[in-house]
Amino acid sequence: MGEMTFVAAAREDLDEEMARDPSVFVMGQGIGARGGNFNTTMGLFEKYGPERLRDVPIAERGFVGMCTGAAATGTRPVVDFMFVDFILDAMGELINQTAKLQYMSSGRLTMPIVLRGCYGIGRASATHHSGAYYPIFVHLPGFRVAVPTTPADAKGLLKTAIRLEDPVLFLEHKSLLNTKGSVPEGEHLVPFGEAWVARRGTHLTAVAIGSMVPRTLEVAGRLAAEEVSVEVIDPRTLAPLDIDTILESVHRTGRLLIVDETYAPCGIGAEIAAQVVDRSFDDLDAPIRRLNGLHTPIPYSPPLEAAVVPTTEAIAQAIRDLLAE
Amino acid sequence: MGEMTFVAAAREDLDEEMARDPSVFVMGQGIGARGGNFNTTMGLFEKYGPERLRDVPIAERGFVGMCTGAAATGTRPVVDFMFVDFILDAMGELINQTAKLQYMSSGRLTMPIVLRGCYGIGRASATHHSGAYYPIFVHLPGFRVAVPTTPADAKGLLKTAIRLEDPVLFLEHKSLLNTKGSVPEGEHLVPFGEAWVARRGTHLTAVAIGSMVPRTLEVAGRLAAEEVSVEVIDPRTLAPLDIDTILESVHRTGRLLIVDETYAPCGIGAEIAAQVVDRSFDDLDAPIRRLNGLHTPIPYSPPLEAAVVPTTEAIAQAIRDLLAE
Amino acid sequence: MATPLAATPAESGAAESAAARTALGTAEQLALFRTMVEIRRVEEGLVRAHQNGLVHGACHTYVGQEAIAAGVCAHLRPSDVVFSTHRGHGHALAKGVAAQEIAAELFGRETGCSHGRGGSMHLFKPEVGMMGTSGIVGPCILLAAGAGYSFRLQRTDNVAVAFFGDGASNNGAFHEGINMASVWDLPVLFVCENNQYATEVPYHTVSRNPDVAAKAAAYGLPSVIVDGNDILAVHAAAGEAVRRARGGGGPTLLECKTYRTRAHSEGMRDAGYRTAEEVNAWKERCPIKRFRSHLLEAASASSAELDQVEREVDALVANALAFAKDSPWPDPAMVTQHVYRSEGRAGGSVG
Amino acid sequence: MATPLAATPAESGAAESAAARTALGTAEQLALFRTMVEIRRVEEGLVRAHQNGLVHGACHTYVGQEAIAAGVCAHLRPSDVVFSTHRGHGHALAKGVAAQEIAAELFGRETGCSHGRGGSMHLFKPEVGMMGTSGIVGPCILLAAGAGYSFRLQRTDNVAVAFFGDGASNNGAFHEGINMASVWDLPVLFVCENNQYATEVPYHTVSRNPDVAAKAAAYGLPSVIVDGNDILAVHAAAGEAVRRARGGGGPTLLECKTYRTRAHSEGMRDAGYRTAEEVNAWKERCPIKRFRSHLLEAASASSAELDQVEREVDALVANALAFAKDSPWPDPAMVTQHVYRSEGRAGGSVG
Ligand SMILES: Cc1ncc(C[n+]2csc(CCOP(=O)(O)OP(=O)(O)O)c2C)c(N)n1
Ligand SMILES: Cc1ncc(C[n+]2csc(CCOP(=O)(O)OP(=O)(O)O)c2C)c(N)n1
Ligand SMILES: [Mg+2]
Ligand SMILES: [Mg+2]
Repeated sequence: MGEMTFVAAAREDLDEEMARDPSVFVMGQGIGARGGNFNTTMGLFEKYGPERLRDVPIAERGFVGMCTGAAATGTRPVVDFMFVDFILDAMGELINQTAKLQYMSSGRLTMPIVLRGCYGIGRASATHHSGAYYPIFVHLPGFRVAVPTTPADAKGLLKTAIRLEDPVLFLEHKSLLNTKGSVPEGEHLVPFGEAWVARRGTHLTAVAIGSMVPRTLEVAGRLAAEEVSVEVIDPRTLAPLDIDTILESVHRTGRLLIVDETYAPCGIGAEIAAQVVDRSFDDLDAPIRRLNGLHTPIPYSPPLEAAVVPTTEAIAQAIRDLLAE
Repeated sequence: MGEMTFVAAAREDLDEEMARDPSVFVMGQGIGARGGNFNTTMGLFEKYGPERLRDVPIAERGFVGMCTGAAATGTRPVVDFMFVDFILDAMGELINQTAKLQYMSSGRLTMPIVLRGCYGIGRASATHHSGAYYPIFVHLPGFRVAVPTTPADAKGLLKTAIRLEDPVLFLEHKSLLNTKGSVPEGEHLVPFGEAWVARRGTHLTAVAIGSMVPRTLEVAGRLAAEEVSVEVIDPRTLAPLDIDTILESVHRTGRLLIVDETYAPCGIGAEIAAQVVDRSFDDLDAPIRRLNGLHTPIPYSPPLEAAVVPTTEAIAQAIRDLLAE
Repeated sequence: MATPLAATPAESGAAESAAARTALGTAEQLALFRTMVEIRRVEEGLVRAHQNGLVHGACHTYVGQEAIAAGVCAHLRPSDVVFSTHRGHGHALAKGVAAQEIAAELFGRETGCSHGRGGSMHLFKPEVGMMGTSGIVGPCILLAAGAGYSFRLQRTDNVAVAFFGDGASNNGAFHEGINMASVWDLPVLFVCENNQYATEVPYHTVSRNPDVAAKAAAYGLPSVIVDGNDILAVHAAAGEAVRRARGGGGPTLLECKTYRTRAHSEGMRDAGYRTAEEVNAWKERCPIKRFRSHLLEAASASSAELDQVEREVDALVANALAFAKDSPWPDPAMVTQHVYRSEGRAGGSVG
Repeated sequence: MATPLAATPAESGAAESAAARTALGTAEQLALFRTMVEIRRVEEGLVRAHQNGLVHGACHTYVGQEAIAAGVCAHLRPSDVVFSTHRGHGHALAKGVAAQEIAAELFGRETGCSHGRGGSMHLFKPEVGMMGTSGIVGPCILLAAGAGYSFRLQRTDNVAVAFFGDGASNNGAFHEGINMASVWDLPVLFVCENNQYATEVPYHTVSRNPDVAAKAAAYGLPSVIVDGNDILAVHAAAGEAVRRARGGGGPTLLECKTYRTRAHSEGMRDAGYRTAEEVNAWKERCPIKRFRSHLLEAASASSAELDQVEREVDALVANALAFAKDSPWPDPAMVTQHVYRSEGRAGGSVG
């Protein structure tokens, strides 16, 4: 167990996988000698050279299509988008080729491709560098989606992602990159589809995603002083989604809040709410609530930016309101 | 009131709007002299010429970006995608430019653009020609989404869409194009955000989208014989969504089923369920159920294709099951 | 990394073609003839089946363009890969997919090469290097470039081929994919089948430069223009390009000037955007007819030998269609199989 | 629709430039000088503000490239439109956005040209034809082409300009947008500022053809290469292109060879990928320094006059920064305003 940052943990993992399997390679802008805009590949170019750490032109659609062709022919690409927003120019390839080639070929082709990118609101990155997009990839068939929040999960989920034969969207929240935590050394694999119960509680279940996990944990800690016991669940992967852990929790608490930085409409909170009201209707003692980022392009100015994501105050208030129902 | 097909109603509307406003123009493949792959512009080229009915190269990203620039400078483009699947190559432009320019310019630019396309499963069109994608556009801020199901609504909603200053995704289900209905002549505007209660009922509320509207109505008609009274609601627009009409209905029936051809996860049914369980928890007498297309790329072979969309049998069964809860 | 720009298109092609014309043996020539005839007959069979409602959805035939698939794929091994388009039956056949598997696929049957999941526009048979046709215009260019990248990483001498139309050349995928293949010297052959129309749109109305091959100069890779209705010319130019790619010399853009003599898609109108004279003139330039004449003139084959090939192909195609018609439908219960490789709680124990 | 292909790049540019060099009056030359100095000084002020934490997020300066924005925008009317990139401060200033509105925007204040919603990469001021800079590489090319389409429909003689980098030229947007602008003769000027790097990536490693302008041949539109650090050369070439566009003669691709002498973005490292010698050599070719020498040598202006311009600009920039710092923050309560034009139940009564 070493103490390291989120980004270092993911990088150690990538290094181990590249050492283990020569068919793993990375494509992205600035991921070669530069080591990645977010240091995601720092030091790897020197070890693995330009063919396996391939700096690419500004042609997102092009290199995503290429990595799809590469994955279909036996290599294991990791596409590093830097800001995940740049994935949008490649949606056609991703939806119609990457996500469908396994199905269309009746499983004779596999698609071991990892789409990694840094996401989320913060740092006044403004509207073209603050998106998340995971509800879209959960909606569409063919993708796996991982949103780790701790260094250990960053490592363990990236390792699983690289070894899976399915396309994985692997998202790293910018605000978490430099947070530290203990990380198991060597072979550490976290399976997809197993939520992490980040805090046990009895009065209310709060499912939090990405940057909202530390924020919700902070609120839960604070509310404990008021004798309010909140269970906090970090799903870790959104596709597959470990709904069982959520249902089991709601069975005990009777109340559910979902806290998510991305947009509410047709978002991941909607999906969780819909599954719970369908499958655990009798367990519910109150309405299901969602707290989301406001439905707007992300503004630049720090006070505006702060206003669009759920704050600790808003989370605490939502919990109190829901307990009063 | 004339009797006409869905596609003819929409075409009449486009014709009227092009005659009324010289800044309205259409870009698309085969929408010039050919009159549109789905006859969406038949006869208009002769009236309005090649500048206003512009056949374009196979460069979806390019012409969507161009239409966005055109809309920002005072004209009113209608992009005709033929199959709406082809919109995917333009997602980067749509999400980061089309949907955001009004906000980023603080309302000094407007974005009167209509993105129209034929969608949906049927006719063995296979996986690249059967998608719908509307949950994605509902999720993201900046878009309006219309899914008319009758000829009258096709006309009335397209007219509103063309006159709005906001980007509108206007979707026409392939299976509805040649269905007939009566259509008010001349100036017929249907506002966005007003659901149509297609059938009154008291036992259960069924919200149906697109191709599922006639199918659900058929089931409701059949179940009436069994003394089961189903209220069928066609939201007509998904953004804005007329949740009030749905809440009011659930208040009376206590039971809600959402029937939708597209994928369940983070879909429109999830959004409706999440809003209802939040706002009408005490009205609910049973779980909320969703019936969706299976979570898979759309297969070609007719029996496989038929297996991925909710059938009338499945709808009837879901209603019976929900009434037994 | 700067290298001299491409030679002007066409030159190298013309020279090489003449050389290869003589070099090709009789057996090889008969094989080319057979492939072209097979493509033509399969298409004709599928057209009838489409008219009879046995083929569902859209059906874009390759009639008139047979020399291109035949001439290019003759140079490929099963481990070489082909990525193709909506007009892909010919590529699949030339790459070695059995006629019966293609017919069954278009009939929507379990025995089809995509087990009924694909149809006309989604033909998959990775076992022989047929990596899929696509309903979307453009992606095949990128997928082939990526396969080329894989082959380099794997230190194999496999080659990837993308077939696409003139219409695709105006798409961003062309620009991005060919540029990257060029700067990284990938073993790829980009085959543009310029049949002069994208659906009903004439190429000269959507590009001011009438030669797709000329666009290679922007990317600094070699390009060639050939008469796409001349099987020997296609064969020669493709041979040189495949050799270059296999030998580490990087990609080539091969433009084949050709024409489709049927409607864009079965059941679509075929008037109004081109004249009957134009179509008839191109029917006269039928690649099969021309090659037949050439073989007879050069005394490379007798009329009887060629008739025999045609009879064998006719029998094969008749069998293929019968096989398709008698094949079972796929099982709807299996419809979501293969969406994911890893089901449920994925991973963790993988390795 | 086929027209003769573009003349080889550079020729026309060189000729025209010599002619225009003489034609330009003193007042116009001083105005160009002033614009360049203003861009430089604003950038220097923003750099300091960024170091002091007053500018948030990323900040890409235009230092070294001033001649391009100044030389091109000098030909534009307020009704002409500019679409720009992440490196857009210079374009906004040259197009007529006040320095104080740009400073306030980067400071995140309500008085900024985008009311604090945009920041460095999202500068909007449609009132003067500044239609937005973009954090995404590529779209400006398409948006400008579309504005050109609008202008044609509206029967105005307005012109649209897209500024973009060498990095953008490998993007599909370049291919699709320039092609359509060419086939439809749209009134657009495509200005590629080839500063030879995209972030840290040298252009010659991502394109085998070192000249972006040469790629115009693929699309059949005229192109020119100019020394982007020579304001008079840029001004002359842009003048010809704008006149052609305004007169219905269609688009031009103008490649300006230049260099950014600061890091890609403030706070980023600026070593490892280029040498200090290279940077210094380009600092010697500073467009402002060169133009100052030229004006003095040609006796078009005195040293005192130029110093006076610089002092005026210094005062303006100092004021702009003070204005920005003293400006109020935007009101968080208004944060979702302007997402939609029509609120709630949209339409129906619109008209
Ligand atoms: C991205 C995309 N846009 C539009 C279409 C509709 N479409 C199908 S085939 C075709 C024409 C293709 O022309 P070309 O590439 O020249 O091939 P050809 O049909 O002539 O063989 C079009 C526009 C599509 N399939 N994909
Ligand atoms: C689509 C997209 N991909 C990647 C980026 C990240 N990025 C920002 S600036 C830049 C380099 C741009 O190079 P160039 O176009 O030459 O402009 P320059 O910075 O040299 O002015 C990159 C890769 C982006 N903003 N958008
Ligand atoms: Mg064609
Ligand atoms: Mg650059």
